[in-house]
Amino acid sequence: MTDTQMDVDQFRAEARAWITSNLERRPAGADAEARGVRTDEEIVAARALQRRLFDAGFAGITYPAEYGGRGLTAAHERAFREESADFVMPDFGAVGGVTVGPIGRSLLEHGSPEFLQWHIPRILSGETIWCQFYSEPEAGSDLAGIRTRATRDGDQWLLNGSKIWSTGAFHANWAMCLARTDWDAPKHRGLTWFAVPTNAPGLTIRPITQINGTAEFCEEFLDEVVVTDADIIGEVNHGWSVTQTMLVYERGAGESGVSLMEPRELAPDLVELARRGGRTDDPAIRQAIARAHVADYAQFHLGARIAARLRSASTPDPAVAAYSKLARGVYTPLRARAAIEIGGSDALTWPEGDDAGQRPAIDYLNGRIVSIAAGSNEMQRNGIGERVLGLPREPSFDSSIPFNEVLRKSRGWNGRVG
Amino acid sequence: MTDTQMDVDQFRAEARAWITSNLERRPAGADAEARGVRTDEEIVAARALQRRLFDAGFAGITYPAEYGGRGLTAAHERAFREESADFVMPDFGAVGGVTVGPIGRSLLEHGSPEFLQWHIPRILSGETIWCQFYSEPEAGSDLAGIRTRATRDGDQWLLNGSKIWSTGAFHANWAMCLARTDWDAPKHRGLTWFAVPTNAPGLTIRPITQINGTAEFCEEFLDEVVVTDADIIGEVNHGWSVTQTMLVYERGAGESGVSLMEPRELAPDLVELARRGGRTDDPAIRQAIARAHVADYAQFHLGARIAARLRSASTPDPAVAAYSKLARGVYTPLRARAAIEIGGSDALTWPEGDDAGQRPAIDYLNGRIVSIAAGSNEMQRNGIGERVLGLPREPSFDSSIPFNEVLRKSRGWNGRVG
Amino acid sequence: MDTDASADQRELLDVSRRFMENSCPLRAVRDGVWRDGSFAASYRRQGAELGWFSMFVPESLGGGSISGNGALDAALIAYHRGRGLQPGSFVGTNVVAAALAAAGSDELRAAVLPALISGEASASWAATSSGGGGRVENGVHATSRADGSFELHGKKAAVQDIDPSTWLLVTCGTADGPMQSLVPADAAGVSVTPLASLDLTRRFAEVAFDGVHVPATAVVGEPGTCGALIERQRAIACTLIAAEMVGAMDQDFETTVQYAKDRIAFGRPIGSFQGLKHQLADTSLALEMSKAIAVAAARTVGTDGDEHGPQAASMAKAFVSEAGIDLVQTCFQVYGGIGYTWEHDQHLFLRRITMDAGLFGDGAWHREHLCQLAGL
Amino acid sequence: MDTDASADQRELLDVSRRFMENSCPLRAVRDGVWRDGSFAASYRRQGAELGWFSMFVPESLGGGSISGNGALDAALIAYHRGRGLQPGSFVGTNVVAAALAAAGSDELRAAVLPALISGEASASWAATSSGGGGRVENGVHATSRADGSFELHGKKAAVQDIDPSTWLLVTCGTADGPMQSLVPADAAGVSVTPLASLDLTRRFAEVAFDGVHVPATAVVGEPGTCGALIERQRAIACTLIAAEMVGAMDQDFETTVQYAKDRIAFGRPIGSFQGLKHQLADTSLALEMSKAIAVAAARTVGTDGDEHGPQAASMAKAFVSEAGIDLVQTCFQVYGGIGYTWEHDQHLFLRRITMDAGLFGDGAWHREHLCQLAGL
Repeated sequence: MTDTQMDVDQFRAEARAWITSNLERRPAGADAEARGVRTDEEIVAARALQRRLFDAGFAGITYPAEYGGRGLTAAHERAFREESADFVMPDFGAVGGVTVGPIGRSLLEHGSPEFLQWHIPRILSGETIWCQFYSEPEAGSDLAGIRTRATRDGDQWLLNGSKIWSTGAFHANWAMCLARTDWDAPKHRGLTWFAVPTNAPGLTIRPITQINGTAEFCEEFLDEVVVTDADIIGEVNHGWSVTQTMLVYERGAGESGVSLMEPRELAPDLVELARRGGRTDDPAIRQAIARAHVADYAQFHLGARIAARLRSASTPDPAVAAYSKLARGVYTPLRARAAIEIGGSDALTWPEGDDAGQRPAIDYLNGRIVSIAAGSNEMQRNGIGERVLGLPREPSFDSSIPFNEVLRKSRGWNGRVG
Repeated sequence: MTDTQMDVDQFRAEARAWITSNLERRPAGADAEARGVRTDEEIVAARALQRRLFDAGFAGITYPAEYGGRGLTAAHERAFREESADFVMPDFGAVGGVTVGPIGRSLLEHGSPEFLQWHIPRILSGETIWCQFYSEPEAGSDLAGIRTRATRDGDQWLLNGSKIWSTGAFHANWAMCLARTDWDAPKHRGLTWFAVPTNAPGLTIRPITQINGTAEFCEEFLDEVVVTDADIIGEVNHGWSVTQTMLVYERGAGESGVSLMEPRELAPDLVELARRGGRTDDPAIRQAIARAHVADYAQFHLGARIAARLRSASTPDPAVAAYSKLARGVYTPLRARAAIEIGGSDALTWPEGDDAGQRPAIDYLNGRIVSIAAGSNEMQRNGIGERVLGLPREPSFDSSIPFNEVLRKSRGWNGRVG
Repeated sequence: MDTDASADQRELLDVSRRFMENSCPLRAVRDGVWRDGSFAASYRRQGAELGWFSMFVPESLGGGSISGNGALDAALIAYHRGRGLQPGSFVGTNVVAAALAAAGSDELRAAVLPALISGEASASWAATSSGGGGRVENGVHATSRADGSFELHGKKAAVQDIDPSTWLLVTCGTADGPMQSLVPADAAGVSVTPLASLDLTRRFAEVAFDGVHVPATAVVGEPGTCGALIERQRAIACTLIAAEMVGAMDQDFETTVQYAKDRIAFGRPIGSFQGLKHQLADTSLALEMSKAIAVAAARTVGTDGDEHGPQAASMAKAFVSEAGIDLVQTCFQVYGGIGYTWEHDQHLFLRRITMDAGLFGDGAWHREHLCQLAGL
Repeated sequence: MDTDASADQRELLDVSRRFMENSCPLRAVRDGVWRDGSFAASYRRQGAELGWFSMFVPESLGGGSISGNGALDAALIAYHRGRGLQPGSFVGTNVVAAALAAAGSDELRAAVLPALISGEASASWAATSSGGGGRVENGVHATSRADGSFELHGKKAAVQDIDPSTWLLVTCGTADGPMQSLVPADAAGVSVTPLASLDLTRRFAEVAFDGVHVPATAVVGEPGTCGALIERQRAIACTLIAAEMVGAMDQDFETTVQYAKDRIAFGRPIGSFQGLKHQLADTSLALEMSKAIAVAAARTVGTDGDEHGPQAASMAKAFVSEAGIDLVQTCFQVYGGIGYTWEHDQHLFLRRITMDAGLFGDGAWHREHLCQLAGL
């Protein structure tokens, strides 16, 4: 019996034995945060713990064995997760998910064997953390509008430009960086991905303070940063196909925000907020609570319906997943706004240092992230309109002319075509 | 003292004297309907009464004297209106307003002297009523997308095509008809206006039943309808400048829908509706009533503000008038919907023949007219976006290429430009 | 919503769908053939043969459903009824059949259930009072007599599709709380006055009760103890109306999207303009959410022992009622002038969906109701 | 809203505007210079010299306004204050000055009004209780003593900009209905606990009253007879807050429109896409309506003998509160990621406008209030 066919039950028993004798139990009530920033100390601890998993053969359970993984199936991975649910596991915060999710998967699909032999074991052992140098100040929704340039310099490349919204880059050792290598090709056809060490000379990483006061993301400035052909992921000028892989795993991760249980209890957080202000009798407040609850319920069932539709279709259409994203993008800010209205002055002001008290305000400030990041509401509407409903395309002015020309023309935009 | 300088007070006295000894007092409580259809009998009566005004010199008070008008100022006209407010005046319904408003004014500005000498006295004396053959089944918001064609045939023109939304065409003697005379010119540059007698061979006029069950508008079919050069209004292929004149007067007329009095009483019609159903204590109903009232109040003051802005500006920007139109287009359907919700089953069902009872339903069915007709909400949003806010233009695919080509290209639309 | 159907359900649906398309296509709905008594009776009997009125009645009483979840089966049929703006008392008959099965006396069940299931008779729930809203006991009051019978006085508004053979389930107030009874539409003291309505695809009437005598055997829910029964009836009614609305919405939206593809203005199909495209995308989202919530409500209402039915149904009715009116208004805007013409079908959908949104409680009513169900 | 100003008013406005730009530009607001006591005092005195706190006080009491319509003058200044997110108790001081002028004892007027008008002291209306809403007497209760004095117990929430020199107008409940009194912020039994808030441009505090003694001369509106006075205060507060909001909205919207013109994506400025253009046009309509209704409220509130002031102010507050939040949300969406960065000013506007929307009653509260004012 090979490793890949190894029986899930057997694997589960093996995992349970190792876990119970090697890992600490999680304190009761301590939920692992799915997102957010970790301190340097937490990262050090996570690395050490990750190393122990790696040495025991429980890191990268679905990653190929030749690169230090276990080469098993998603079912094995799930079994391990179930068994380890009550134990302290390595927690790198959001950047950890990025490293083994969209980045690790894209590397596996597009990296050369030499590249993978060097990098993947380091990832799985917790030695290296990765981040994405992807979005730019001038390229957000327009993902292919990248302006960071990579220019040939002998047998090296020089990177120049700036990046933004890199999750947890301050903890990362390496970055996957998208740059334009051909300015005369149309926008999607002159892009290349490079692996860049975050300690490279000429690279500056700076945390971005968000409007909620925290810093989860970074911006970067690349000034003549040197990389080599060995750092190329995929092929020169074919970076867009790597991007496609990456987006599939990013969107997959994005879906995890949807609740897994049918929400049957009337919006408990909002009811609690109304109770605190003594406003449960206010008819307008009651309407707002019920409206939010109905939307929660409808969103849950929309998600379930779309998941079923994707599973059952003979040719699944990923465009319909845009419905879940748009629903979250539309309803999340509305719900956050409703909470502010339900809480009244209790939601607008709170005792200094009262974390629970400031929750509605923080949610309100964060409410639009999901309307903007990873494909804005407008992008989802375009996608639904054109790819689900089959409406005629928007005119596109930048998809088939040289990118150089796009930049020039866009500055002189006057809307005249025919 | 010439007629045009004639003192307003003197004119008012003259008018009052004639009115009191020649016109009937209006029965108390009988408001003249500003819009809508009149019966054939009412039209006959209106013609006779108009003739008496004309003979007495009180028709077309601001129209030039050489064409049968009085050649006086708007102040004289207002004085006459004030004096005659309590008397029975000629009432042709909506088509009467169209005849002496947008049509009469456009004719005066663009018609030849011979044309005007023949037509204007007939209009002012009530002998001829006019309608517009303007919108087409395939040209609504796209006002310059006219496809009715006028082709030269010796020294005549042959009109072929179809028109729609002609207010009260069944009562009209003449129509002002827009047709394309050059298919190789860009869309705005190949149009010509013709005067067409409604009894011309080849012309069919058919009333359109609206969703509220009435018929205020008509559609027309033109099959080789013959007109001559003498019927041309303005110049061949320069119809668009006539259109501009016409639109100014149409929009002016459109403004008359705004109430003249600050609405201080809490939406009386909606309160009455709630009372009838015994629902004045329902908090959601109260919210709906107050919301509608606040919107009424804000709309009134928006209108006043915009009027003041148009009056005071050294270079008045008619684009800001789009705000009033958009406000009506947005709030009218919302208010009609609120009434349905406030009335509940009393608004959804009513005793057969109960005119007051069916009012909310009729208003609901009519609620979107103002969102669509005379420039849809979307057109107003474009206008505000580009001409008030100065946002960059939409790409235009049809403004500078031959209209023939526009039609061909639009069928093969694929959105690819650059 | 057919994607939510099992293979068995799909077969049932296909037959029902073909029946509707053949016997009462949209053209016939528009022409009002269903106002004719013999057409209505024949249409009802044929629907009954397809199982339309047995789904909320247990097999022991002569009913039954394909999937074992009668509410889901009925909702799938309701969806197709909505697509075709089908006439007749589908919702009412099923609600009354469910109520009889749950709480009718043996005599009453024996006398009425077979006729409802076979389509010989129809039924309607006389629930709404002037002004509407969801307080179903308002408008009519019952006084009890010494022999256990009752006398009804008052009026119900907007009662749907009454024929002479129709059974009226009258929910009314008493000194001891709400009660219900089953009354023939032609009973002494009942007078039915047809009403005009916004909806052109169904009939509504005002029903006056002037000392109508109700024997004890005709009681369907005793005074003060029938709260749960009424809640159950409302859940069934709201679930099926929501499903009918979703069908009508789906149909209206499909033709509107097609129009946006075909209609040319400014040298482009109008659906290529983001202004319209984004409106249609938002509407499409609301429609997908409406389908999801309507199916969820049907599943829940039809699952034995699941006590969340009233909540699920109220959520579906609240969401779909608002999404429905939003949708027809957006479709109207996309159609422009052509949608304002009598000949165009859009206004039939506009009217029907708006009417449905107001029946058995609108969005605001159900939101308040949800708070009360949650003990808030 | 300057287009609504007369020549005289414009002159006053220009001076005030320059003062704000010089002494407290947005950068200084962001840095929180206004938290410094001496800056706050100096800023207040300079504003006072420009007539900021005299407009609701008649000339006979040392006040006066340029145009004769003090509310309109104040609203025009408030608009510019909003544009620059200006700090300090402008609304509160004016409300309290108006209340004192209308209903203060001679002693109280003599002691307090000159200080308010000259900017030596500020004032704040302690009106809000936990949970907020517009019922201004909630949270604090007064018991009367034999000598005509009162004792206050309870708490007020979200009281704005309290300095040691601040006078608090406390609206509270009594057995005989609401009453009001003026209390120094440093009076015995008053404790002020600073609160964190969504808004980063002003200070808010919880104020506890623990047996605070109020002499009869400090009463500003006797128990049970000060309903109209409170209504008047609310009208002034809502009018000025609405005007401040409109200023902030106008400023935020202008920079957003500029961004939509400058930002390039997909080879075009993003403002050329109908999806954004139509959102901005709708927002612009709501903004123009907000300006119109705010000016209408100010005109009405400032016109002697016009009894429609409370209604006009409630309408303005209801409309602008919702339009304001809509607007900042739309601007956020247009800005995209950059608007989520601390360095960008957008969040300062988002925070301030959202805060204002909740002060002295949100949209829903004022709509219900309008029904009550109409006797419904």
